[in-house]
Amino acid sequence: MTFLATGARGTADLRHAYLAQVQRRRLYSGLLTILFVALMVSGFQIAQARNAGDFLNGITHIFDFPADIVDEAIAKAGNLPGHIWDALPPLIETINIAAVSTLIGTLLGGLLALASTRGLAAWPRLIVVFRRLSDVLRAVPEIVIALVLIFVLGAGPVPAAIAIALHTAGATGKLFSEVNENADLKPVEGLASVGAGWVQRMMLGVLPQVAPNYFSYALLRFEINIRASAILGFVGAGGIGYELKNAMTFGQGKLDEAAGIFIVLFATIVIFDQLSGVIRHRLTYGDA
Amino acid sequence: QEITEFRIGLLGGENAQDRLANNECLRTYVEEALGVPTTLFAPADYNGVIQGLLGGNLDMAWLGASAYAAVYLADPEAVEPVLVKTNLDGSFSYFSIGFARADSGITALTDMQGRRFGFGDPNSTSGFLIPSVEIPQITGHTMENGDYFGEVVFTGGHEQTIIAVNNGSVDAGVTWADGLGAWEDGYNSGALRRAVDAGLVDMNDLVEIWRSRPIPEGPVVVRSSLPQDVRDTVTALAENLYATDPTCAYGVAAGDTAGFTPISHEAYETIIEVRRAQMN
Amino acid sequence: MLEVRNVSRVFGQRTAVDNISFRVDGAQFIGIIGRSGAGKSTFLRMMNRLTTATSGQILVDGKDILALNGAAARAWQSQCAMIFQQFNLVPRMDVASNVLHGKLNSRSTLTTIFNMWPRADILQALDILDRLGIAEQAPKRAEALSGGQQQRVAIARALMQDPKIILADEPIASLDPMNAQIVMDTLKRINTEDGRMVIANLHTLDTARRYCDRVIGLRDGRIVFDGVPADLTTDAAREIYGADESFNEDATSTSLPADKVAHLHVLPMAAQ
Amino acid sequence: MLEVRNVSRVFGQRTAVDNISFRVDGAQFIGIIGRSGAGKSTFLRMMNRLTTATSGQILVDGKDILALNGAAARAWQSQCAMIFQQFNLVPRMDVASNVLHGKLNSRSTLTTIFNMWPRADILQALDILDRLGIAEQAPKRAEALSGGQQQRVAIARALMQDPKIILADEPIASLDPMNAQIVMDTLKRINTEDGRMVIANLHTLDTARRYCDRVIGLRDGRIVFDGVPADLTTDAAREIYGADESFNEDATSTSLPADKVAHLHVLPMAAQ
Amino acid sequence: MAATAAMQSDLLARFRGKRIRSFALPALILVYLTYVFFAFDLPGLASRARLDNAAILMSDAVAHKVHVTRDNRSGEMSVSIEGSRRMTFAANQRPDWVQVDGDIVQIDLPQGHSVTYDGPVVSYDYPGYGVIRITSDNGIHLDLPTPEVPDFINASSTRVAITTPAGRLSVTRSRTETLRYFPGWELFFFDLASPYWGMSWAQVASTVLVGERLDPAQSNVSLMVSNIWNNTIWRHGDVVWALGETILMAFLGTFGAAMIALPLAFLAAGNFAPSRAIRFVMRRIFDFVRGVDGLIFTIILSRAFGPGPMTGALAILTTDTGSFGKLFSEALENVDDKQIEGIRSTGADVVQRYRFGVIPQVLPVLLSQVLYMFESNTRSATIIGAIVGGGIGLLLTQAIQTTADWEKVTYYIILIVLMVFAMDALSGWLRRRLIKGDGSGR
Ligand SMILES: Nc1ncnc2c1ncn2[C@@H]1O[C@H](COP(=O)(O)OP(=O)(O)OP(=O)(O)O)[C@@H](O)[C@H]1O
Ligand SMILES: Nc1ncnc2c1ncn2[C@@H]1O[C@H](COP(=O)(O)OP(=O)(O)OP(=O)(O)O)[C@@H](O)[C@H]1O
Ligand SMILES: [Mg+2]
Ligand SMILES: [Mg+2]
Repeated sequence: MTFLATGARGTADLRHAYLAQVQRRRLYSGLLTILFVALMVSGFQIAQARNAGDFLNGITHIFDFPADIVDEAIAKAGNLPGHIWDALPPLIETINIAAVSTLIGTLLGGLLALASTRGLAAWPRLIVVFRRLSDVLRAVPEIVIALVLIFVLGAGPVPAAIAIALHTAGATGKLFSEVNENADLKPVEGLASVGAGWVQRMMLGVLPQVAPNYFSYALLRFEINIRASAILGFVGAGGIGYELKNAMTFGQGKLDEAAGIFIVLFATIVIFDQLSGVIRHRLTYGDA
Repeated sequence: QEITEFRIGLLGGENAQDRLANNECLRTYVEEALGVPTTLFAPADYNGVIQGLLGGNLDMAWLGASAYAAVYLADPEAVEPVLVKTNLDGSFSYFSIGFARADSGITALTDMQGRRFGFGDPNSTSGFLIPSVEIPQITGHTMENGDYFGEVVFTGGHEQTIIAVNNGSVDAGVTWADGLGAWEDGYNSGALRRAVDAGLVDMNDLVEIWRSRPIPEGPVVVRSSLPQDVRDTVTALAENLYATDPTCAYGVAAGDTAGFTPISHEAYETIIEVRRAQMN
Repeated sequence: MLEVRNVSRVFGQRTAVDNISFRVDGAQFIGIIGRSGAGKSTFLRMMNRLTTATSGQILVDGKDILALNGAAARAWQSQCAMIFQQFNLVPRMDVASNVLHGKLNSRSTLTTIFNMWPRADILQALDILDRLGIAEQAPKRAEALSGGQQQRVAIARALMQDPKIILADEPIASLDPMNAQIVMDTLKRINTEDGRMVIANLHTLDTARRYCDRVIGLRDGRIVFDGVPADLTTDAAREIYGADESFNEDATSTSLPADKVAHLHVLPMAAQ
Repeated sequence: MLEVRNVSRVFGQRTAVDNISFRVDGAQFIGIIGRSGAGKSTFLRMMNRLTTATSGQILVDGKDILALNGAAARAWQSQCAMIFQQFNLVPRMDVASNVLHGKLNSRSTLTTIFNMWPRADILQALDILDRLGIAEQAPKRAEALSGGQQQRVAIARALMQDPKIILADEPIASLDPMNAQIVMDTLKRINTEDGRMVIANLHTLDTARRYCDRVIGLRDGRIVFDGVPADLTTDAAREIYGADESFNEDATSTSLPADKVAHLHVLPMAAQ
Repeated sequence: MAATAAMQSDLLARFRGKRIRSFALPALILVYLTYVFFAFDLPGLASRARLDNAAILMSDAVAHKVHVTRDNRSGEMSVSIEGSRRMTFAANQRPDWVQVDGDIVQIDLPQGHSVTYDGPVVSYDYPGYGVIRITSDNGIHLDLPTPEVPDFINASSTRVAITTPAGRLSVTRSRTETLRYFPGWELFFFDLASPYWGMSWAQVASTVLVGERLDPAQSNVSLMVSNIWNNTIWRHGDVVWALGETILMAFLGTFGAAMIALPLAFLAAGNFAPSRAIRFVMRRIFDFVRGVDGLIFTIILSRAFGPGPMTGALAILTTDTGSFGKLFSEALENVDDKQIEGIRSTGADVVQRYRFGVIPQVLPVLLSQVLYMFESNTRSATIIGAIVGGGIGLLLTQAIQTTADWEKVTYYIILIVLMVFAMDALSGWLRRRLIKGDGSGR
């Protein structure tokens, strides 16, 4: 090509630098790839070795159990409406667990967030403490708190609600404080200048700004918490998860019941998912 | 036909770590005898072991009678009972014990009308299956909520039932015990005894309100599709365990035992019928 | 009435306000001028207790308001209204509520956060808005208003406080010339009609000359000028702004003729 | 060399390009001008096979490139480089990698997706960047560059393709005047030094006049002007742009003198 | 004044509305909470709550008890930690507060309390109250210094239990047992079989550094490490493995799901899907898989794969494929077409187009989603492990449900929290490293 002759000499350093960079990058990305592949492969082998069943053998039987459920549900299709009807009261309990824990959790989370946001905190010195507190609440799996509380309070919805509420408080505490950090401080200062107290500044200056975001996150949390409360039912915390577990573990003979409960649970999850998705979409894009 | 590994399933009742620890000696013996890597699995509940056996992913397990019935009903070809644990007195049965708090005033099942009753695990023989059949014969009503009992719940396991009764979360519940020894000790073995030993309950606070007919101990089962020589080897090993290593046998059997004796499917036919009757 | 005694404020290494003292008797319109960073905002914020002073006293009717704490400090804030360059309204709330915020200090927390304003307060807010010519905006959200209207809402909030002193921190810096004039006229009216003292930080000399009874010039936190606007010669301005010979007063003027804007906007073109 | 025969493109109801035909011999610099929506982009995109034509033929050295499919069509794309108004680089990748993308068609898929470019290709990319005066930017991410630099990277990518024809769709519409000039000069240099045909959609008449050997005017998808820039009178422009008497050529000019910008910015002042 | 009456009444009406609205929400919440208060039977719960259980839990979490047991039938004595066979002191290891002299056993408790077993007679010396004498020949006979039975004694004709701040004594016909509490976790490093048992840290250090070989087969260090690792009580080796299994489930599940979801997400993204029908079907599949929780997959998969960590990993993988499919396809729908077109105009084929036009754009988004999920999946893996029978979750739930080992529960909880913290930190660090740094756009 005609232009290749130009300027080749003056840029020798540049070339070397760039070629070296390419080499280095290839090396890094090669190493990273090898490391990742090695982790995946060896991880899989360890999991395979420590598992009772074999992967290749199991994959061919993957639909055995679902097939049993479907067979039995079809064979006793007449029972299904009854099972679905019976599943409604525990379903309401599950939804109540989720709703209460979302409500209380987000309220606590809101307070935690206020206490851990610079510029808003009533006690700025304790910000670090409250941040750590949110982290810890977030890190402890719900099942841990739920099981301990079941021991003290007995089985039922309350331990689950408390466990999920605490986890929600931690999670929303972090999210909300991120929202708070983006809040405009000018209105707060405006309110401070008229002699408003801390509560007034927060309720009138901050809350109106952050409320839509809070609400959107709370809805997302509610969606997650419905699942969480269903899961905690598996360890004795009541609700529909408890019914599902009992039917499922009894196995053959009650699989039609399991199918009925499962249909109810699944429909609920999907309905709340879609609903909250629509509302959240409207909150973020709708009235802006 | 060759096997490349041997997998033993352990039923709940103790925490997973202790189960693994108590059966470690058995694992070593089996590994030596078969010459293949042997692993212990401690699923969280009865169902984990049942599914493992049904899926062909466990080769051997010690089941409860009801859990064996569950496997048999789902797939009669899956496993075969070979041994059963015998008590010191030579029997191989135990009891489902109904109990309540002493200060509740409840002394018999007839005092339980309209109150809360607690089962354990749905796959437990003494914690669900047998009482669910025998108790209605006494009360004359089904176990449905509100029919005789105000509410019937599953607590999830024997330990949870004891705590629930002691707490008052349920008014009465059922759990297992060998029925030997004294009530005040929580009998010689069983869930009550363990709770007493752990300092969780004081037997003075509890009363027995019902006792089932003797329930056969669950069988040790092996997977039917294993090669015959493998089955023979492990069966012989378990059968002789008490003679060769009593300490190990104590751990494996979770208490004092006279050893394991051979048993066959026929011993469980009644239980299987009972379980079949529980299916809807 | 107002006496400022040796007030200073230090931020880390930097002395933002350096030992200033002056005295005001009667309801004057005071302008504070000075370069960016001269300490104007810091001084006003100290008066309103938004920033704490490092040392010194500010005596109002003989009482040192810098020594007040807690509820007493907030009570003082309610007597000394502040108007900000960026209005500092609650944008998502309606105009009337924003004005009512002027009464936050004198009403209980619980009633205010549940919108339980006394009927008299609501009517008063509406009257004040009416006086400032924006009564019909009362139900709208504050963010829906133009800058000039928002600043008038801020003034309405200040009036709602029924303050002795109104502090205004560059109240017209974010406004276009027309709105700037409306806002300054309003402040002047309040000053003369109601007899409230106004202290305003101003960016431009011509505004200061036109509206103030007295002008204080700050430079690097110190008072370098204190006198009537008539004394504000170009030399005095040079002293305040620390400008060299090329200082051109027009560059700070708010009443820009069209051709001046052009210069400013054409400049970035040359950059690549 | 290039012959366009009755090429049309219909989008639903709308005929974006309506039966156009023209012929180019030799490595000319062709400008295509026309109003927004006239079909300029659609035509260039059809040439590069980014958009399929509804009917017609485009013959290049006698071969109808509209009839090509699959690998052959891609091979044609590599011979006919395209430059976009928005540069269309991969912003997160470094400049040299972006230039190397010009070789995607001639290197195997497997080696390229792992970024395993031959050393010679890398050196060539650096040389091309050097020729365009941005060699020192080679290791930077494309997004870190200014618009003018990014467009030069896009040209470098085009050169990497070693194309017969370079298509440029409003290459300077997103650039400020200085960068616009650099980019147009570069294209012109490639046109004359390397002897590659350049077809550029242009927004402004003065650019077309200054750089093109031949100008084609489109209106509503039809050719309404085809001639040398000298023929591009105000009347011809009116014909192309469909403007009425008030048409003022300056309004489309890129080289704005300062006083014109001023008008634009002073306007909002009057609004309240 | 001048504001019109219409304006005034309008504004007053508005404020009335606002007032009602600002009360409505709290009122609604209050009504709902009241409903739940009764639906969850909180009044009943308050009476059922066993705060003494909480006290046991708390004290047991930070303390352990030593059982001094006599079998009244055989007369056999044993001193063991937590009454466990595996923690029974050999006769020469017995603590000095238990003195066995033939048939007489003298047990010293704190605060001057003491217990004496003397044949069938057991006496408890409670300073400030007196000596309680229990005879267990045939039936239990209680002999008190006061006429009333104080409430720290729970007595029946078959069993007597005395619970004092200093310890616990229970007597039945078959067994006499005294419990003494000690702070701390027992045998945490060395069990009773270890030669290091009973040594102070200084002694351990000096043994390891300069001491003679305790076991001729290995050095003292490796003996120490292996003693700790194989501690039969705490089983640190198993616990470390369990933690590893939990992280492994999360790792395999998350990254496996990401690799499967990426190609599928193209089919579900509006701008890449070959047809609307395929897109619709893919979306519904993702929704379904996401809706069925990982836990249910756990149960379904445990038939096919049996207990173990791979089953858990596959359960996580399955649900996350749904979540990632949805997230990824949304990210793909937001890609900038200009970049793809730029690549396409050079004559690149489909694979190259995706590789250079799409991947560099979405990779940072995807990576950050995957890493975020990884962190949250370590928490899920704890729960899933509890069901599937693997990992730290199983150990934890079983320890809680069998209620015997609160100190282990505490230990596991601490480990789990540390693990989640560590994963949180790791994923945060990786997010910062991989997404912000590195100009290659890999
Ligand atoms: N919160 C603060 N922390 C640290 N330094 C500050 C703070 N507020 C103000 N300063 C410093 O104090 C000095 C005076 O600032 P001040 O805002 O009072 O100036 P000003 O005259 O109002 O300027 P402007 O015209 O820019 O508003 C400046 O150097 C500023 O950087
Ligand atoms: N993908 C498409 N689908 C439907 N209509 C299209 C599409 N692309 C272009 N059009 C229509 O075809 C017509 C010609 O568009 P084209 O982009 O070629 O015009 P242009 O001359 O490049 O205009 P501009 O100066 O705005 O880029 C326009 O009416 C446009 O709306
Ligand atoms: Mg300022
Ligand atoms: Mg175009």
